[in-house]
Amino acid sequence: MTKPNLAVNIGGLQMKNPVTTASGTFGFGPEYSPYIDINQLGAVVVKGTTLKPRQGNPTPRMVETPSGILNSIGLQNPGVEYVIEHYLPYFKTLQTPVIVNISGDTVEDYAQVAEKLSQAGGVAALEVNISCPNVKKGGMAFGSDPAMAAEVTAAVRSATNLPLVVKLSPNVTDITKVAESVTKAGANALSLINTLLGMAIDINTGRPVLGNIMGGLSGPAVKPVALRAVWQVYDAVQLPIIGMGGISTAEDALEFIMAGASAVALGTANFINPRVAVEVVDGIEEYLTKNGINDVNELVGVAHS
Amino acid sequence: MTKPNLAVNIGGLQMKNPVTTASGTFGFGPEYSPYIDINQLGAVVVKGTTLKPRQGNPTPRMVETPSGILNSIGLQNPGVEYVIEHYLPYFKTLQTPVIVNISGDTVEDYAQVAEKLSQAGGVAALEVNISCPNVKKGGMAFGSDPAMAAEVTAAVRSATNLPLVVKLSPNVTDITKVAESVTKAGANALSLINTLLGMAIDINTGRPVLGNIMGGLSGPAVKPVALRAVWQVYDAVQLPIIGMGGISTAEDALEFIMAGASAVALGTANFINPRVAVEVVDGIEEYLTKNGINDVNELVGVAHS
Amino acid sequence: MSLLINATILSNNQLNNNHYLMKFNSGQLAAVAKPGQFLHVKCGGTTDPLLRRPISIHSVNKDDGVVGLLYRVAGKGTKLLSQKKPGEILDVMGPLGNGFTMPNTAEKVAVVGGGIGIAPLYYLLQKMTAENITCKAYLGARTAAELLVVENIKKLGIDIQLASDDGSTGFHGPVTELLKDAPNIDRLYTCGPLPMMKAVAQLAGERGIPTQVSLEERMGCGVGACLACTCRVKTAGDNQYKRVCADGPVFNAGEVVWDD
Amino acid sequence: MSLLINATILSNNQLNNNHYLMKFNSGQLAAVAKPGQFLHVKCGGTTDPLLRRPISIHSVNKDDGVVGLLYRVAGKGTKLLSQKKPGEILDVMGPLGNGFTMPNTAEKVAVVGGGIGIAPLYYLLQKMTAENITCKAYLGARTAAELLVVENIKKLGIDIQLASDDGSTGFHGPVTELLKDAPNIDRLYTCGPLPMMKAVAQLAGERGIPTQVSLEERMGCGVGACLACTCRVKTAGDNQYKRVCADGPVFNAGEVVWDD
Ligand SMILES: Cc1cc2nc3c(=O)[nH]c(=O)nc-3n(C[C@H](O)[C@H](O)[C@H](O)COP(=O)(O)OP(=O)(O)OC[C@H]3O[C@@H](n4cnc5c(N)ncnc54)[C@H](O)[C@@H]3O)c2cc1C
Ligand SMILES: Cc1cc2nc3c(=O)[nH]c(=O)nc-3n(C[C@H](O)[C@H](O)[C@H](O)COP(=O)(O)OP(=O)(O)OC[C@H]3O[C@@H](n4cnc5c(N)ncnc54)[C@H](O)[C@@H]3O)c2cc1C
Ligand SMILES: Cc1cc2nc3c(=O)[nH]c(=O)nc-3n(C[C@H](O)[C@H](O)[C@H](O)COP(=O)(O)O)c2cc1C
Ligand SMILES: Cc1cc2nc3c(=O)[nH]c(=O)nc-3n(C[C@H](O)[C@H](O)[C@H](O)COP(=O)(O)O)c2cc1C
Ligand code: FES
Ligand code: FES
Repeated sequence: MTKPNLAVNIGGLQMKNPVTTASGTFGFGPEYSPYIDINQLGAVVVKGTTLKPRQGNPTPRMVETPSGILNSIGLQNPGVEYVIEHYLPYFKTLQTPVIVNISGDTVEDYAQVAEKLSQAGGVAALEVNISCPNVKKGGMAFGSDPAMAAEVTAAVRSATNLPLVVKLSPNVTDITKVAESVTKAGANALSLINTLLGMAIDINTGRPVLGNIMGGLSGPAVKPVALRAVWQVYDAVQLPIIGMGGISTAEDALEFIMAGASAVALGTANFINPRVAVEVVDGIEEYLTKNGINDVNELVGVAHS
Repeated sequence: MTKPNLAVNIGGLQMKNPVTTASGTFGFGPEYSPYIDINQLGAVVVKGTTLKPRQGNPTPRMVETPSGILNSIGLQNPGVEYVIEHYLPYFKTLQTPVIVNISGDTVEDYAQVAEKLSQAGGVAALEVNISCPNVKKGGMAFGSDPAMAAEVTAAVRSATNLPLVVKLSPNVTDITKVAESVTKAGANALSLINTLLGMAIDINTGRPVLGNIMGGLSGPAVKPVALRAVWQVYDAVQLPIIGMGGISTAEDALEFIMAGASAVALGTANFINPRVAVEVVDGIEEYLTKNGINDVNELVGVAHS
Repeated sequence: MSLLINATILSNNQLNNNHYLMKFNSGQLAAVAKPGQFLHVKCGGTTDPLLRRPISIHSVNKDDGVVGLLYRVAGKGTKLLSQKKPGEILDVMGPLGNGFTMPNTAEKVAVVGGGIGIAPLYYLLQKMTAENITCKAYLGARTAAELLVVENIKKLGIDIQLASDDGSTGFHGPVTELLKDAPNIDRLYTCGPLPMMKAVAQLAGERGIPTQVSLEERMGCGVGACLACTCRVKTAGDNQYKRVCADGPVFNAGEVVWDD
Repeated sequence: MSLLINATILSNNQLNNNHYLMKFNSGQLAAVAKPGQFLHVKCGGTTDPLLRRPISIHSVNKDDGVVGLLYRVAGKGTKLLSQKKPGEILDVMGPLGNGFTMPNTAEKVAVVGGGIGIAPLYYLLQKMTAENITCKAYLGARTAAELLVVENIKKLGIDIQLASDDGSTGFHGPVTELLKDAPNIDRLYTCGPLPMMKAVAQLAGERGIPTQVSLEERMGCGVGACLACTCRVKTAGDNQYKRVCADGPVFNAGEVVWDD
């Protein structure tokens, strides 16, 4: 039998296979390169980048929960200028497309970061993070209101010709409303889910564990919620979906694909197994071969039928 | 040292300690009585009861997820008449108050169930479930809209003089809005959280695992989300809170109390350890004694200070 | 009576590729357990896997207070169970469920087991042998290696008929074929894959043989409280959901709605 | 060079109530690991606990390719670690972090360890002894039983000063008191509770002794990708967050913002 096709197209971004990394869990790439051949991934999504450098939130910034973690990094990053100067040259050496995740305090911030990155070249697509629960301004505030989500999307849309992936928050009553709204505003693809808003308390101190009180929940614990979100959004809009949230095996990835995701991202799982993303690529291929499926795209959304 | 006070008052319902059971996980009481002395609990909350008997959803109705379970029982119950006839006599033999969880397809349903139960006597309080994700009509549809949540609450309020606990859904953009709304409508206490909407897919069949496609996520996986919800609602309204969602140890319970819960409920944890509720009572008492705290009420919400 | 017990594991032996036989000590359980009942077993020590796993009571030795479990490694719960070592503690709830209705001593009984379905039937055979009831065992599996505890059943003095899907031992085909020609059966008990039990139920229906089947469903509580494990049974009016854990796992074959 | 290794556990010995010394086989790791570096260790086999746990490289025997970990059972991860048996596989990532800057051979070195803080210092002592560097060890703990691997350090020929909070052995009080009167120290290395390291840093600052400390933070990735493990360090302008895993865990005492 010939090898099954793994290539997917995510709103104009061609990926050789449907596996990428979730922003914020894979640094800018070099951090994991001792462990994994990044070029074997369909794409790599790098850390959330903002107009100005950000210090992030006070520590502790992470705490483990049952089958999950809470993080409150708060978008610490060196700012877009630094990323362009120091990481773009590295991105250009990769044989896999790089998607930069962008964030801002204001709509203009987003647009400016998008513009700077597009002009610099070497970036294959932008992921617009309107769903970070760890910042006071911007982030989730944009993502939980369909109108504001559309505003951010439209502003970035005017600032760039790059494929635009808009990243949705699960912390909403109806995720399909936001999905529909950003679709109309010019998104080329959607990624979901960002983290669930959560917290933990240290009963010895009687205080919240995280320096920032609340944080974002990720990891296997959230998989059922993420899968449901993908299922709902697949029914609501036509855009390709990058599914994520608790994926740590090829089986998990296949669940997301069957629910409607055209690609998947590995986040928290990288921390436990730094080679997981490539193992998921291999596992998907194996499944296709075993089940005589020629093209991964045939699996997308099959669970709806 | 004298024994610390464990008694709490939940909107008019006096409980000898702050530990109760989560509706739907403890049947009507007798199911667990071979394992646990129900009279040692602060209260017992029984299965969701509706006006007419309900068959519930097709099977499978439960699937395990990392540190959690998805259920789609769909409020199977014998109906309020049967409960009054067959379980009330049993409730009356207990030395602990019984809270009946009520549900309905329409606002009138809720009111009628409430009225019938109040007239029958032997029920200490009602918990109004406007947050069940597993039924097509009513349930979560009421709980995710502040106005409809208020409408249900007001209707039940007029139908009964019993203390009214309104149970909130975490599947909303801002849980404090619903909390405020049902507070104004006459709730005496709030309970949270009900389950998170989620799903699972069987990659061997390519179909959703649950007969009802989606289900409600509960268990340790959701604890961070539940704790965050309690924290937010404590800041927003004055009503006492029954906290639940993933509690399986006294330490977990203490986190909820410190976040603002005046009482806690054990749900999924009963399935793993049928004695857990009493062990949590003991663990809370031990913690108070060890830390020289005279009254559990002193701990409520301390993490906010 | 139902118990929550920390029992000490005596042995946990691998029978083949993925089947194990565990024995543990519990005089209390041994004293009260009935054939067809099951235990709700805690397989791990963390929140993943979270739930207990239902496992049938496979054998009981009242004198020594020893209880046996026969299980197949199906996923992560049973995998963890298989890693437990003698001397370690097993946390079990039970005995749960209703168990088989015992036959009259004069009846001629046959049990039909498919694969791991032999697990609860063995204890039933133990009990019937002790009461001098005449019984035969019809056992099927995919292949010879998966015909479990055959030697142990022989030791009870039971007459055994074997079948295998691949013909590696006994009759080449479904075990239910053997049953077709079997004379003189007053009562049947069966446990195994759903299609097999369905075939047995149909055959028994045609011949008017009272038959009990042991069903499986995904379980939460195991005690009847959560309503997760329901199956549909025929009732006077509508078909109704019954709880496999508390109303079963043993049902009369005639009640079960097979086409669910 | 960083590795992802399935190493075979050789031994896992309980030293006291809640401290263990584990040895495993990895020639590759032994060849490249530097004192002060750590491993990111997978303690369980399920999603609970989820994350790896950072554990310092405690000892290295290059000839035999044996690496040692000294650890305290603090919670569920280290509890699972303590249950592992010789022959089982340990999944480790590493070596991670920057490690200690080695002293010049002429320098007189002192290490100051508090409790489990001796873990990374022992490998440093091994290395310095091998290079004939003169070093002393100041070791403190709450009580005599918690002064770890003292005999092993003695075997290296190191001069040891002991202190205990409860006076059960050595000096009765904080180990930093012993340091106050210690003459002739050209370079200091310390690992232990934050207040202890802070006291050492202050003392070293006053006396102008170059000092390195090994910090701890809750970690996610361990490789610098997630920015969970940051600590604040003094920089030209603002104080900045640095990553304990990738920029540390060893920092110059003077850089660290202690009052964070
Ligand atoms: C009353 C009763 C008695 C039983 N007695 C025995 C026994 O004596 N010996 C024995 O080996 N097994 C017995 N079983 C089956 C046993 O409970 C399951 O094999 C076990 O729970 C699987 O757990 P796991 O963690 O190993 O696998 P999991 O990881 O939970 O599951 C493995 C695979 O099986 C699927 N699965 C799990 N449970 C079910 C289900 N109920 N229905 C359909 N698919 C399912 C999962 O989706 C997964 O694909 C019994 C079951 C019941 C209900
Ligand atoms: C670079 C580095 C090297 C280390 N080397 C060693 C070593 O050689 N030997 C050794 O025994 N330990 C070492 N540690 C500490 C070790 O990593 C922790 O003790 C371990 O992760 C605890 O895991 P656990 O699952 O057992 O406990 P958990 O259940 O995770 O935690 C137990 C308790 O400690 C708290 N806690 C956990 N992590 C932290 C933290 N970072 N800061 C504050 N509180 C926390 C938890 O909230 C909980 O109350 C090192 C840590 C770092 C960062
Ligand atoms: C430590 C950490 C940092 C993250 N940073 C970002 C970020 O900068 N931008 C973003 O859009 N999402 C960020 N996320 C969210 C992830 O990209 C992903 O949406 C989420 O973790 C769910 O996937 P997972 O369960 O596989 O981790 C972060 C997550 C973690 C755990
Ligand atoms: C099997 C099952 C059935 C439930 N049935 C009900 C119900 O009838 N009414 C209700 O308000 N909540 C119901 N719930 C939700 C629980 O009461 C509780 O809010 C939720 O499970 C979170 O708590 P836990 O994580 O401790 O289980 C049910 C939960 C489970 C797992
Ligand atoms: S498993 Fe809960 S009712 Fe059967
Ligand atoms: S643990 Fe991820 S950056 Fe240090």
